[in-house]
Amino acid sequence: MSGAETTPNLTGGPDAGTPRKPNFIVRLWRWFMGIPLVRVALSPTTTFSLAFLTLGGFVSGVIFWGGFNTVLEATNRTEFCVGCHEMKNNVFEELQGTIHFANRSGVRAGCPDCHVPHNWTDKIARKMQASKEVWGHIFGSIATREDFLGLRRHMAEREWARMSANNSLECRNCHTTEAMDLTKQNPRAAAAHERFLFTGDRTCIDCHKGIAHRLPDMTGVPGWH
Amino acid sequence: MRPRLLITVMVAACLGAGALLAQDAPRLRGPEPFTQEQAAPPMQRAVTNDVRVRRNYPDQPPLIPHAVEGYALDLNANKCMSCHARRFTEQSQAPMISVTHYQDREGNTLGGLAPRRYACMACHVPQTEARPLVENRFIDMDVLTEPERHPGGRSNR
Amino acid sequence: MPEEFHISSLVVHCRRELAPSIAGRIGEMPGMEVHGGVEEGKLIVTLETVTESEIVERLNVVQLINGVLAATLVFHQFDKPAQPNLTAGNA
Amino acid sequence: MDLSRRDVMKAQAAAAAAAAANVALPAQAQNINVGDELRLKWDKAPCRFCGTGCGVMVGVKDGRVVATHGDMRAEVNRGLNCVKGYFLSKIMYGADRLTRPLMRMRNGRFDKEGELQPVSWDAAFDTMAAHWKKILREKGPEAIGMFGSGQWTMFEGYAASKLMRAGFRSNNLDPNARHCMASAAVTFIRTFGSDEPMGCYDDFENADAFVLWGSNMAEMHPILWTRITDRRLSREHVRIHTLSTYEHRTTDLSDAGLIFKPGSDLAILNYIANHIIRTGAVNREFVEKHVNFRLANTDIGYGLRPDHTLELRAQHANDAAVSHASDFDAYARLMSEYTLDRAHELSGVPKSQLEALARLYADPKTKVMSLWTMGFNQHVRGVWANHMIYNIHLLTGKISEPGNGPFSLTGQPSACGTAREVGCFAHRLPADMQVANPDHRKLVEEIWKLPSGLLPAKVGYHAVQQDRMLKDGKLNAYWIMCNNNLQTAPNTNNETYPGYRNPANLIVCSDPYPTVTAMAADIVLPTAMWVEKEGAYGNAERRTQFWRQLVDAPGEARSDLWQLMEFSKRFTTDEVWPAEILAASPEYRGKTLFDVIFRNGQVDSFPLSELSPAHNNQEAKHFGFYVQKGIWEEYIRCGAGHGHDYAPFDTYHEARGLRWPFVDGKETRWRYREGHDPYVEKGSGIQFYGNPDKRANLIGAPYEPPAETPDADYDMWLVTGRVLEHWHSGSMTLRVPELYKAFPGAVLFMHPEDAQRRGLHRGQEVRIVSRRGEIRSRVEIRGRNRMPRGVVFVPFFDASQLINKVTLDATDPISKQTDYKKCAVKIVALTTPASAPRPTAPDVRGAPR
Repeated sequence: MSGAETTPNLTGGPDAGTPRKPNFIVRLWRWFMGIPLVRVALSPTTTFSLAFLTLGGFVSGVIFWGGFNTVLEATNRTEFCVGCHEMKNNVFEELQGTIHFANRSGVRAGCPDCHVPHNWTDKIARKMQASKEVWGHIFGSIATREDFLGLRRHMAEREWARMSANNSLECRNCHTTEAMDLTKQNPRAAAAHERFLFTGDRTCIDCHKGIAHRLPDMTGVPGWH
Repeated sequence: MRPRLLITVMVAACLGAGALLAQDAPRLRGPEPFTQEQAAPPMQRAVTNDVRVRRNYPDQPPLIPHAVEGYALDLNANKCMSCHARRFTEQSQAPMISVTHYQDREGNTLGGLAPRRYACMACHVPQTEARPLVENRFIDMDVLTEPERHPGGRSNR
Repeated sequence: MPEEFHISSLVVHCRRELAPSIAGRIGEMPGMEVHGGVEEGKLIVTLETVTESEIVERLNVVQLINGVLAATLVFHQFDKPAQPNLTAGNA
Repeated sequence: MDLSRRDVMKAQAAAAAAAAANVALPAQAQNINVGDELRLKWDKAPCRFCGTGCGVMVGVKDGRVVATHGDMRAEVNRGLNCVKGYFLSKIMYGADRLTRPLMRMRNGRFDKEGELQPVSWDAAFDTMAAHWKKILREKGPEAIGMFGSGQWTMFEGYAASKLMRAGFRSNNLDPNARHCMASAAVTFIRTFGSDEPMGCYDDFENADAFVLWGSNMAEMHPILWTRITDRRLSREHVRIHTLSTYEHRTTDLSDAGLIFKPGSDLAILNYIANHIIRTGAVNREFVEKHVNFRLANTDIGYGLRPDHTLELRAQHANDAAVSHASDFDAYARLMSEYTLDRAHELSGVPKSQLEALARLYADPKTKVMSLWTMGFNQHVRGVWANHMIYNIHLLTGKISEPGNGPFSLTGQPSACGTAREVGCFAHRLPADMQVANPDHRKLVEEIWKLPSGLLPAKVGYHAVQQDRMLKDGKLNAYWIMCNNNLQTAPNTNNETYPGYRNPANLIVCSDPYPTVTAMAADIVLPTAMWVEKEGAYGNAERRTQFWRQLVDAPGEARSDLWQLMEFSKRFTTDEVWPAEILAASPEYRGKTLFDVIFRNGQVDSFPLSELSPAHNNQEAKHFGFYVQKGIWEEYIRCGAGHGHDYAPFDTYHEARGLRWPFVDGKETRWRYREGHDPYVEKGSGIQFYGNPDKRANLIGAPYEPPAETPDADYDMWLVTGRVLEHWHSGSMTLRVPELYKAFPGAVLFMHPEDAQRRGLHRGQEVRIVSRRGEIRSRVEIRGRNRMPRGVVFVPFFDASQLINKVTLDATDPISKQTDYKKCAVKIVALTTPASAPRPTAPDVRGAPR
């Protein structure tokens, strides 16, 4: 790794586009190695008592677990997601113009709020799926806007299916049915919620598609013309 | 400032008193004097009350009484039609697109929305809560044809 | 759902020689009236229906009458009975 | 159910259908017994707004317009209108209509520093005439000027042109169309020797691909856009490519949206030409038979004041319009500099998109229609941009046939009919004739029955120059008609307003409403509008459309035509014409300008008996003859027999518009093409007969940068323009409550990250600051326009946010049309928090977790 990569902005002219960032694994590794505790933990040992090792094992277990969770949390932030140009130039660019990005009360939904389940097992499962996205990033499956548009329907369908299956869990982390006050909704929305949401007939994503990103070709999607 | 007030009063006098709200005058006529800096009026909230607005005449396209922010209207999707298309009106309880919208340029009746009518918001626009800057004295034809039903005569204010 | 009524009008282009008989047939259909244009072969027809879809159905029926070249919808308005004056469009 | 309400609706329904089918409903045939009081009187008229020229049906009851709808029989729109068109019924009824002349008075007499007060027409005209005469005496005709309009009826433009050129002997007459399509008009003449498109709207139903160059048709030409979307959505193979400096409703419905850096369209155009040459797609036969190659002078400056650094530095600022004969090879060499890499580098458009676009033009089997409006025309290299698109169509021979051709859209209802055809520009006479050409002047003098040598040869001041000359005190008597130039001219605080308030100048403004311009004028004349007068408009496809006077104007409001004619009565030839001309033609002595211009045995040759008995005609009844018909029949002699033939007057009152040249009872849809255009000789296939050699001039030019580019101090591009709901300066549409409430104020469209980097929020008040001035506006990061980083858009309709205080008065040096699309600004918060740290990079964080 040359030093030039840490100061990419000096060389990039105004037209050079976003400077190329080191890829995801390298960044993750650098960050991990930068944590002092990790450096200590990886330094060579001398002899210790069994009790110390047991205790040490426990402590290192805690440290490992903490470290794992820290990594998990670090990758679970919008800043991390938009570190990749695919995300920044496509889905994030579109998110910026929507109510989930800026609104009356200043509560913002970032990428993981909608796309990463909050409970642990589902989260781990989603993270494992995400390794495919990392693969795609490394091999440049979405190098251009056209590539992205070509895959949009496929990717959108996957998210719709996931949210249909979990009864729009990520929506409901903020928008719970129980907390809805129909008198605060406009009559049309109130009627629809009463008729379709409260009865369990539909789930959020069935009607609220394309609220944070633009839609793919909707030909054949139920409820679309 | 004296001249400013005077102009306002005189203009109001010669244009018909009460026609224009004095504080809104710059929004139609520019600042007085022209070079003076003007504050930008606040952006207005959308009307979202879902109440149908009476048309000024039969051929006027109905106004949109709900929010349309972020509605897709592109080659991929037409969000308006997911409520106003005939087959979705039962569940949405939204008005169906008028039958004129089924006819193409040649006058043939089609099975669905005519492609020339695809860009809904070229004709149908949402409204904000902005208060009109000046009264409009257009008279509804009903007032002319059935004056006895409209006490107050022609001053349709 | 409160009952609505729809009023629409059509121009029915037809073969001139058949115009009188077509006008007769249209006039017999419920809610339809011919107001003129028999001489020109362009019948001016008004149509009263309860729903919008009926308009399309009727239009299709008219288009299938022998001698009709085209039936073009010109005007369409609907209202609800005993409707109070809603918010006036003009301020 | 209210029975009578139902009957009323039924009567309306039947009347609407009868009007559409042109069938008279005999009273006895009406089954509905509604009585006369329910019946509306329907007449046709063209829409008052843009250059599309949609037909509308206007319903009148008791002298009031009570309804309008799209005219089913109008070819242009077949029953559709845009939202502005649907609300035409209300544009005349704003409560602040001007109904009496106003004049600045103090102590009972005219005083430029006084307040506007109601006066009589006589008082207003007397004051004007006294000043006009004084200026003519002291400074001569070159100190008299008039700023007209592409919204004038053709009759009004013709009357104004005659009064200015023949009456006052000044060519200082320019229309606001100078700001709108001068670049297109000039380039049509330079290339084809004849103004206006070769094709027509029928191309929409025949093209395989549409390329929109800097045009947001979905908002600015919505009805033509319906014809494009109709074609795109009903034919699988049709494609739309839209080039723009930001994303908008049109790019939403396009297959490809090419977002380029402002000004770099020139490089893209030349790249396409290069691609065509390099891939052997040049139509050799066509080029050899029909095309001359020329190269333009380069480094031509930016139309600023001559002492501006940029003008002093430019090599060819003084001979910008000159081009030199050349050949294909030299042109190809110039184009070869525009490689894919270079076009990509200059424009920022992905190479894949550029290549796809170039292939579209190069493919001989794809019929391409190119469309543009202000993106090309309001451009410091607008003439070049227009040339470059013609070059592409000429290289491939894709021109003058159904579905194939370059098509210049227009912004005003009669930019073509009035400003261009009738000839209201400082350099033009009717029917493409030029004031600088002695033969043309001679022909016009003969048709106008004027003494020989009367018409002035010197080209007058163009729009931007008029403002500069008013400020400099060289133009002192100035009449503004049918436009709102103080809101719409560039750099108004420094270059327009000072001239209006210059104590040496008298500024007169004719308008239906108290606009920004009217309120800064010295005399304001109340004006009849749209169907309050009989009129004629010419739209973008050469279609001329007439309408009748359907209602009377309120109070003392009078049409521009009446005002021009009535004013001409106050001058005699002895007062305004040179003694030597009168000595040579003594029969003109002692006559008024009204006598020699309007009561000349031609304009006054149709009696009142020829008026439609069912309609009023205020001008005819006042002057005692059918003014409009007289003007028309005199005017059409100017173009007859050389490619500008019109039909007789009465024909237009029957037809839904006709496209010129109108020869042997037939309109022309595709000019220059054998079989379509009667002027093309048999066996020649194509003849560009506007030029003497019947060939088109392909004029090559390079890329040159805009006049002003963002830098460290002013770091954003400012683009200005319109929105769907408002038309131009909003003087009509802001007075329609529904349109006003749909888009009540201008906003600053910007990219969310640009906003965040400056600590700005949606709805926050900001200053938009340029080197010329600043205004306050509010931030919009959502909505219909999606800006790229570094570019902001502000519409110009809002009189409370006069964005033209900020714009730059740079023009195309050849066409003199202003560039409203490119200048540098900075955006700062109105209130800056004292110590809040400003993030250097946008904050992308989600909710705290």
